[in-house]
Amino acid sequence: MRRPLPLLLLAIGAIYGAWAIAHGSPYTLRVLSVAGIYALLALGYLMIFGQAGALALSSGTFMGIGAYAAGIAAARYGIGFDLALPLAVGLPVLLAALVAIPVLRLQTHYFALATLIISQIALLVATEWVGLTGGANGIGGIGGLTLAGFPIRAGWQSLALVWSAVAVGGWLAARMTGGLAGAGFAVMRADGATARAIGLDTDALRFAAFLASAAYGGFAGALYVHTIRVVSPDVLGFPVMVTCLTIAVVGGRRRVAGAIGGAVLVTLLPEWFRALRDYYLLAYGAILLAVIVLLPEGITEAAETLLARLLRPAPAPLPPALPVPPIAVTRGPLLEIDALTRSFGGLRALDDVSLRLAPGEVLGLIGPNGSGKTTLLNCVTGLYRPDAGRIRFLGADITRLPTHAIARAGLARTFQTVSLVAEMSALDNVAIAVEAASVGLLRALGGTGPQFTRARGIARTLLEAAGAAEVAQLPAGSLAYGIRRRVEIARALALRPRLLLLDEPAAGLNETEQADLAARLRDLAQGGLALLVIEHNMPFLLPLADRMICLDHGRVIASGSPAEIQSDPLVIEAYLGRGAA
Amino acid sequence: MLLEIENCFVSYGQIAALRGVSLGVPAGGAVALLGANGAGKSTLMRTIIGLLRPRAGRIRFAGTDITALPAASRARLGLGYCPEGRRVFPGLSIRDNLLVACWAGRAERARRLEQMFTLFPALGERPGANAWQLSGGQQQMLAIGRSLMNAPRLLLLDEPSLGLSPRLTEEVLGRIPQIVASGTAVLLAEQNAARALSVCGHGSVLRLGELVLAGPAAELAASPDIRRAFLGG
Amino acid sequence: MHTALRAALLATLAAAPLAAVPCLARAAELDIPVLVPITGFLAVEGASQRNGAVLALRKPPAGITIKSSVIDTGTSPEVAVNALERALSDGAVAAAVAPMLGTQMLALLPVAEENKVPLITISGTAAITQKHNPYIFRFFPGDDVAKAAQVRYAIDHFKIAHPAILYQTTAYGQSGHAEILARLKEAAITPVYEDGLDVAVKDLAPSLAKARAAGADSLLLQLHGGPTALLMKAVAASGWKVAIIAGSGLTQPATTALLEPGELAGACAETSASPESRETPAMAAFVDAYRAAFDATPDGFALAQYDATNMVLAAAAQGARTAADITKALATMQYDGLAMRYRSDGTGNMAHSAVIVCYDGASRVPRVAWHFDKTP
Amino acid sequence: MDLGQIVFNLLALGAAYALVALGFVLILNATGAVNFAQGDLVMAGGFAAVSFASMLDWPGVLLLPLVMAGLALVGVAVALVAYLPLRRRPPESVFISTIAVGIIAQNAATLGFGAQARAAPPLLPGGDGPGQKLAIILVAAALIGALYVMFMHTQTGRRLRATAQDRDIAAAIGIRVDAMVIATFAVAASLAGAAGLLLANLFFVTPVDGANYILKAYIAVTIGGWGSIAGAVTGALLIALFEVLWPALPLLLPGLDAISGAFSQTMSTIALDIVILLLLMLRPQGLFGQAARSRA
Repeated sequence: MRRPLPLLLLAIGAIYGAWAIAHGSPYTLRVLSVAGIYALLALGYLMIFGQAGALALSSGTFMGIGAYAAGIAAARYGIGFDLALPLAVGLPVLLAALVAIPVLRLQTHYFALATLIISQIALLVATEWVGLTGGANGIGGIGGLTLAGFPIRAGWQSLALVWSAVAVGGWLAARMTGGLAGAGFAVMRADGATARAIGLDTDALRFAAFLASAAYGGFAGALYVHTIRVVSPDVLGFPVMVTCLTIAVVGGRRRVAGAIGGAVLVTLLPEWFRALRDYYLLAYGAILLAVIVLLPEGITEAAETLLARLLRPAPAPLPPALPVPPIAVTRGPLLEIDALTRSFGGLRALDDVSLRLAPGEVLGLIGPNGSGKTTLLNCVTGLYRPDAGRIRFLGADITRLPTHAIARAGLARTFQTVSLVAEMSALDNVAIAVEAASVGLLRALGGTGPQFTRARGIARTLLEAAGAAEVAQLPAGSLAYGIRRRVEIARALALRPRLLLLDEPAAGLNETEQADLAARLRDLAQGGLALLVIEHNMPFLLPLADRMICLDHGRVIASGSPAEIQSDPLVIEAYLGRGAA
Repeated sequence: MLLEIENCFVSYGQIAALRGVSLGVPAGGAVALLGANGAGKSTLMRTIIGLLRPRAGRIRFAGTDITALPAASRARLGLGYCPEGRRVFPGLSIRDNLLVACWAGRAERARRLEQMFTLFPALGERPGANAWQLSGGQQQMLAIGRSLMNAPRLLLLDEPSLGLSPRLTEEVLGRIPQIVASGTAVLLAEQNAARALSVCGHGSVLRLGELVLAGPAAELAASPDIRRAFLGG
Repeated sequence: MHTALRAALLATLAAAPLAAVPCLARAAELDIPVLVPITGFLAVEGASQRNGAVLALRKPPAGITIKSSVIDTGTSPEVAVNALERALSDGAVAAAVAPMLGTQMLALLPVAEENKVPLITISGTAAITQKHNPYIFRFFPGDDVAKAAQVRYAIDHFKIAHPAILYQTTAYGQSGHAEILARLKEAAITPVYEDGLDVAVKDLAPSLAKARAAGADSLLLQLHGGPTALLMKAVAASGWKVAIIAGSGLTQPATTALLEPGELAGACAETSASPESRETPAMAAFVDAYRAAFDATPDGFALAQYDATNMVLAAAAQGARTAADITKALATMQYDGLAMRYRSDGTGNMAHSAVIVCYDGASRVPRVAWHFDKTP
Repeated sequence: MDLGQIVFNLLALGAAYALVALGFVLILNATGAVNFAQGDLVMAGGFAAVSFASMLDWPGVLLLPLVMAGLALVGVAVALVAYLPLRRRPPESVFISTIAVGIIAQNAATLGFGAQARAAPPLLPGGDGPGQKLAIILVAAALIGALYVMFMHTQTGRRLRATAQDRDIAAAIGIRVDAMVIATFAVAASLAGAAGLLLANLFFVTPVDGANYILKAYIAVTIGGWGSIAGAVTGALLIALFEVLWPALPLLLPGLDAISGAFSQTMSTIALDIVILLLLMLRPQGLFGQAARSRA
């Protein structure tokens, strides 16, 4: 096994669980059951916060809604835990789906605020809709857990049921956060624009993670209400969310083991200090502070680092290289841009830009800083929506297509600043682009091991072709700049594109590296791949480009062969400067 | 020597970035620091200003050992730093970006602000504009202006031409002789070797964290080794 | 950084669960844990509950020793259940002093029933004695008693015809609000204005002005202590001369301490008893003992919990030793406490009397204006 | 209750909230971290005012500098304990460390002062009344104004802002970054202290008040535009608007009586929530937030 920590934790957990069942008082068993319920909540939070990287403040609410659904079903209609589960899980998921439409596109703290506000509304509804929810008092007299009609008694039976659910939930979460999906999440967290540009449907991924968090929350809520046997607005309150966040950060925000370990720790911690009487919460606060200051990346990640230092695990072996599937060659115009216009505030970044690109053609795009070159690239790849104009690719209108769909259609790009995921290996950085279309939580549930292995094989071939084979297993962040450029180009080629957009590919490369890059790009163009290259480096660009276009203030001011462009007075005035003439 | 670096070793975790580099910059002189990307130019710059700590070696500035001083103290001793990638304060106005870097009194601050607007007229056009609204070239000038505001005895310029159009590169590098003439020594890290050597009196070449070549700019520009490595000749 | 320290901390965290929960049972004494909210928004009431219970437990009857510990229940049902389970794990509990928060009581009921342990509480929430749970004993007049006293007094004494109701959107407030509405309906009175206030609501002037504009001749309050004081201040500041008949929140010394005596003038409130009014020598002695012990003035909650705990001790004095004995005794005994005579109505309601206290504007200590007894 | 009085109440409440939000946004700008203990610092300010008042029989206006100075020390302690050790960590770590600080503050207050509500002395001797609220508005406005001038037009303010935007470069131009961060915590905490005194006079203080204030500050700062000072003040006033004006609307516009249910206290909260959601839909970067901070 490459990851000894989960096994170690599993062993500790099993020993402790056996001890608790054999010797623990009902109190111990109950506290551990509650810890298990919070573990399930935290597993859901792991999806949206740890993996998708969105600071959601609604997970507590999903748990509360699940609790109310199960609680009302039990108290009003006598429906037991097991029969009410579909409702308790389905209702939060439904709510999450409804809320996601307006809320999920918001960024960082705006998303956090929106989810917080929704939680506040849910709390108000639960408090005020006395007829349904029992108001602030809540609903009591809810029965204990049942399974297939059999009662599950408090104590070890409940503990076993709850922790079986944690085991299944943890296994599912491990699937959804490992393999292709985990790599997809990592790219998305590092940079959303890059993720979309390599064909990842980040919106779908985020949406699925949000729904998954709601499902886990709802399930935890159903268990909660039949364990505590009362449901009240308390379960919808902000303190539950704070607990959930604390578990995630203290445990380790991206690890399944972190969610579970954090839940156990955060639930038990105040109980351990009970002997301190009036001072126990003070002690809890102090210990919480000490833990976060000493282990800021969370206990599991700290333990992992420690274990890695002790055991020094070997990296996974390289998969056998696989051939890259061929690209169909097409004739006719590849890219047609007509009268493209895009403004930011009052500033026209692109003003009536039109251009054509044929298969195998290399088009150089130059212009002063701020003339709209990158904006043009962003419009073509769907990161920006143009205000007017039309973009056709392979004859199809792609003006309004989402970025990931454009990328999957065969239009790849690189960025001005290399945007690889630093902690992921070069190989996986490329492999994820090979299988970007297969990344999804539902697929992840079925297991993506074979696909990932195949993708790694293809990625190995691509890295070899790009001259970066020897660094395949190193974290991308540790690579020299020039090598990172090569990995990034290999990743773009993993999409098997017909057109490659390069934004200042030679920046930061020395002459030797520039020459090497130019040679590789020329080979690609001869193989039928069209290139659109933004570059300030004229000695690099002039011999490479078949044709050039110069932008200034968002308008095309010159277009023609490299020689024509070089002597164009407008280009000299705006861009090259007198000295270069 | 205004700045003396003796046998400096710097590493990132396990990876050695500088391996025993020694280098000097004379008062009032200009030295071009050449080398491929990853050779250690930026690392050396960051070590001199104090954002990185050497594992071994010493740095002396104007006769004082500054190896253990924090960055803020070094800046106040008379080191000006213009980082790679500009890194202007995006939410501060042009004026505030300049003023914040000056430790002189109010009247002197105002005088230097005017000086910068004379040196870079583009900045004086809209001094209230926020830095993030500026184009790349303007930001580069602002970053240089900022590093000059405390009237440093030595200016560290890290890749000022990165990402600039040929015309802007010319404008920015063209200011360097003026700066040197005003009495500020310059250490210039630059990809564009030919252009860098044309504005500096001396040059030093880094390769894989080691200093491999140093000498007067004219000699280096003519050296076949340099021509092969940097000038495409 | 701190690698050794981190390793040590990790090791401690890993080992700590094994060190949790040692339990040693001792049998030769009466175990009466006190489970009350000492933290959170009900901490004031919880402290009164704790003090009342602790004061009583300090003087057990001859031949009986008391084992007792105070466990914080916070305000969530989960923590309350944990607290009770913990107390039960520590030994043979004879009876438990249980929190006044209704939601927590609802969560504790099934645990008490499973473990056959009587809970003695002062929670006013109606629902807790409607579950036919034989282990619940409530020593504070339920809302059906207290709110009946409040509304009756408002009608008889203040001749209200157009009341406005302001209540808290908490368990306490909603439960009392429903009861007030029911009592008003019996008297064929319709409130002209109602508003539910979150405990965090700061500026009460708009609600007050709307009540006034609606033509209210009186304010019936069901607010916690702090908000009651806030409202009294707002009324005084607005210059509105309106009859105020408040809930027991007003009678807490912590509440009146926030107000000038003048701001209290003319206001009345319901409560179970008003110890600081020193109606009887025994009550005066209780107030003095309480002050000496806790450096605070007791309120109706403290007295009720004191009486409740003493009733358990009285049962023990008569020979009850186990939880079953005490449950039976509480269900059948009659006990004369300081505040009133307690006796179960068959569902666990022990208190059937309430008092109305009124403030004269010169002192923060009210006088008892009326004794109300619910006739069965 | 006429419009003037409502606006008066609104401004008094909004001004106090603005001080809370301002302290929050200062730390946010200086460190990029959310200080979840800001609400508890407000609570601590309230209790500081209560305990100073029990020792010195002074009016609030004289206690104010004492409370602010005392809380500045607390702020320094928070920076040293909960922020500086985590300054190179993801911001969520500081969430939790400041949540822990809040738990400590809340329970220390319960142990030290008991759970019951306390009142801070009025700003001006002579008790309540409109004069009191006017004094609160003036004090808060003066503090906000002074802070704005300090922040935008002094060298210290420039250095604070520069530190907030790029720590390394700030150090490289001579700014002692940690000292600036500690100073920011001190200023932010003393603002919380001022708010605590004002709020504890108007609305009392209890140990559990912190959670409410941090929610208000978080909402105000986010809706105003993450990191914007003007936005924080506007956001705070918006919250006060819905807490004070919305429930009073039927008094101003008698035609609304028919739907008076829509103006209950609960509905005013829901109305604010809906407005916030709509605002976020229309301006996903907040009222004063800038859509782009970079240029192609």
